[in-house]
Amino acid sequence: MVKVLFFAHLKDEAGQEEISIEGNGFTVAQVKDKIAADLGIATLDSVMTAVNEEFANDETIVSEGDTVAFIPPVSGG
Amino acid sequence: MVKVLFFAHLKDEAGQEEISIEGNGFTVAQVKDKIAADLGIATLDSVMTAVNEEFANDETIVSEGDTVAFIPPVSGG
Amino acid sequence: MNERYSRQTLFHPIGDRGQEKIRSKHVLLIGAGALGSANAEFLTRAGIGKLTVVDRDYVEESNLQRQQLYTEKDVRDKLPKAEAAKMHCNDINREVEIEALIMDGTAQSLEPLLEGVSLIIDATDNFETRMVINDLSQKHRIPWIYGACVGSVGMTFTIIPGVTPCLNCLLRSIPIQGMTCDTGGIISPAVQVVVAHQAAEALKILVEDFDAVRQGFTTFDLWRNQYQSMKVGKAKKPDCLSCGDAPTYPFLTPENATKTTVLCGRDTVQVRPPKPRRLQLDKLGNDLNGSGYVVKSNPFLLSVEKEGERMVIFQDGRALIHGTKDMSHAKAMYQRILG
Amino acid sequence: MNERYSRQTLFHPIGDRGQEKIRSKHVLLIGAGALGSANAEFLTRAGIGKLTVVDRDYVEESNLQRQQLYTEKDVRDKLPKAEAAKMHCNDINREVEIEALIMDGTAQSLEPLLEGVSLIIDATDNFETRMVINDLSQKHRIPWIYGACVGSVGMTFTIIPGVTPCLNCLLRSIPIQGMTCDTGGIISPAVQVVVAHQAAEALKILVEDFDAVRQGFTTFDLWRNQYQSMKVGKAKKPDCLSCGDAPTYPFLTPENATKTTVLCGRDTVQVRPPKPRRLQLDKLGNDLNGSGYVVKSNPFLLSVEKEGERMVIFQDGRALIHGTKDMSHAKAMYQRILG
Repeated sequence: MVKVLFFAHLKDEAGQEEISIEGNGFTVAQVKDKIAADLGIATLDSVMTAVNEEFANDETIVSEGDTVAFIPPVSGG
Repeated sequence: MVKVLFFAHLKDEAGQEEISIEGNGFTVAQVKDKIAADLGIATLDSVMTAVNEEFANDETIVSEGDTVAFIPPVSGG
Repeated sequence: MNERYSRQTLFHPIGDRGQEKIRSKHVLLIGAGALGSANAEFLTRAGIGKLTVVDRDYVEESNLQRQQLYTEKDVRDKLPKAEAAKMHCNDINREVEIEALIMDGTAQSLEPLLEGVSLIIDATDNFETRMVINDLSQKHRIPWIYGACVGSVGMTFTIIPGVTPCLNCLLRSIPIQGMTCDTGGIISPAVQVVVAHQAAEALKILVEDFDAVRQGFTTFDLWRNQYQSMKVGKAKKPDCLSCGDAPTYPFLTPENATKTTVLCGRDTVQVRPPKPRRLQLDKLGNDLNGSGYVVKSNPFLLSVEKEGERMVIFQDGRALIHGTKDMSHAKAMYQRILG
Repeated sequence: MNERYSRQTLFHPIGDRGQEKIRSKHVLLIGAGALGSANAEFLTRAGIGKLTVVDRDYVEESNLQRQQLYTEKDVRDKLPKAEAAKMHCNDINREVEIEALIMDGTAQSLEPLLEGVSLIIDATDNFETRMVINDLSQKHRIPWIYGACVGSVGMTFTIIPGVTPCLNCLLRSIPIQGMTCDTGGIISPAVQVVVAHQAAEALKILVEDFDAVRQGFTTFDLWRNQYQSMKVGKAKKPDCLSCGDAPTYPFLTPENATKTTVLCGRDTVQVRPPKPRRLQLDKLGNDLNGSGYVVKSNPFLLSVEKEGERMVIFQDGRALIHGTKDMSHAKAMYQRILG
């Protein structure tokens, strides 16, 4: 089981703050594709990803027990 | 093992942000006494305590694997 | 809705309906120091209908480092903070009705102000007044938002009567001898984080989005880079005298208030806590010494002096403030040092 | 040290020595909008030696809801934000030297300002300028503090050249089509939390307490009650073109900047991004429609209109701003909508 957390407006798009997905040994890119398909979220392309509260990129491998957080960057000021 | 976190000026008094203590089945009051004695911290009397990020009081039982945080309340404004 | 609030109504949880609600509400803000001035500015900019600001103090030079709104001119004019806040807020938003009350906030002085108030925001500097606010909140079923800061540390908690635990459930007794801004100092960013949390909670309550209200008790330390949001769901006590099954609102009774008396012919005010305290005079003396006070002590009392003001503090918490007959000023000095 | 800073020097990590350091430093603040005005007020109150504020915009009514310092009078006077900020900061602290520069912050306009600057604070509203700041920071070895907010969301990160990863390591490309304050709205508490984090980091850097500098990339959402501090220790890329082993500072070259051209005789400015984008016009149209714009579209372009200003946006990111010849105003409008 991998825990996935949705930050900011992604929480609304996902309809929930966190979900669990089965499996192990995915890349972050694969997790993004799976979630975009399952939950109908349009854009996880330019979203930042943390795995276990550490900055990750699309090639980072996600293992059993990890927590993946998706954080959309903002530009206002 | 119980993890103990020190917030704010308690971190300086303890000389570190977190320590581990051995044991199981303590009350929070006993943890406070042990730490005050071991680290020479004067006042844990009026400090707030969280066990696993949930508000606790002196009678709360602390078990193996728990995280205890001591948070000194402040009054300024 | 006008252009002024366009970026706030664009935020979906507020929208035009939320903005109308904000416009129709009355907030009571207790304190116009660091937390108070920033909360007043926020509420004014956000378009609150009416804001009542209560403060007993006037603007001093040492306030300018962290207290928004105030200027060097306010210091020169020795303006009362509540009035100075009102004046500056008027320049920012004429649509907001601001009532400035220059007085000490006690159970007796605050209770008559609650008619029509939707929310109380805590911007005080001591736990005694907070416990009064807590009891008034429960008695009159008005939400309040606790906020406090010292050094680089701050904390905040939103109390909704009938839903969340109250401050008396969490603290049970007024903590003895915490750090205050006069002993530990304060940096402005710590103020701002507390205010921001209070402001966000205020918006949620004003637009009646109660599901969004923060459940936890939030604490942070900006210098030590710490943050925790502590769940409090199980902390509500059925036997709590403030919010439990048989409330007595103990902090509304005069016996539980700090007393001040002018000592005849001596230009001195005596300040007496409701119950005898057991101060650690040596620790307090050290703290105050490090804070620029001239400290003299013997085993029974501390004599501390700074900028021409002298206070003698006894171990049981009683104090004599020399060189003044102003009870409210004396109490402010006392609570600034002893929390 | 004078009484003004007494509560700040009482805070031990600052003290009198830290206050002297703050007094001797020069900060460059890029932007005087929501993040900028609050940062300017903070630095002025804290007693910075010199503050340079760069902004291309003037004060409008819709700013008052969240932009500190500014008043209704500034809106009536249509004051440039940098000047208005300077004027109000002067009333707060005459000891601080404030330089107001009314101009568009680009690689070419900002680089000459860096002499003697200890710290750059980001208060811009778009990633293009942030990437310019990021390259300037690396080239001239000056720390900078990223901050951004939209809706109830904010984020901040402190970049120390030679120590932390840079923004280019973390984002690699400028994110396409994020939410902006003009499409998602903004509440003032989100601004305040970002500013407070920037302010605390600024104090650490100014007093040279580098051990205390926050290591993580901090994100929060005040309405959804979320908070995360993400570690970035392993994110530094040796081949990063901004901070790696062979830096080229790509965002300092004119080819990587957004271009503006006045179209002769048409009272129109063309804005062109450095590289063609692939905008999702339908999504953008929906966002802008929800934000009070009148939107017309066909598969190739969007035409959006609000308050007498009309912009035509093509799918490759090119836009025509009608009714103006002011290139800096046109670019500001473009970046406010497209981030």
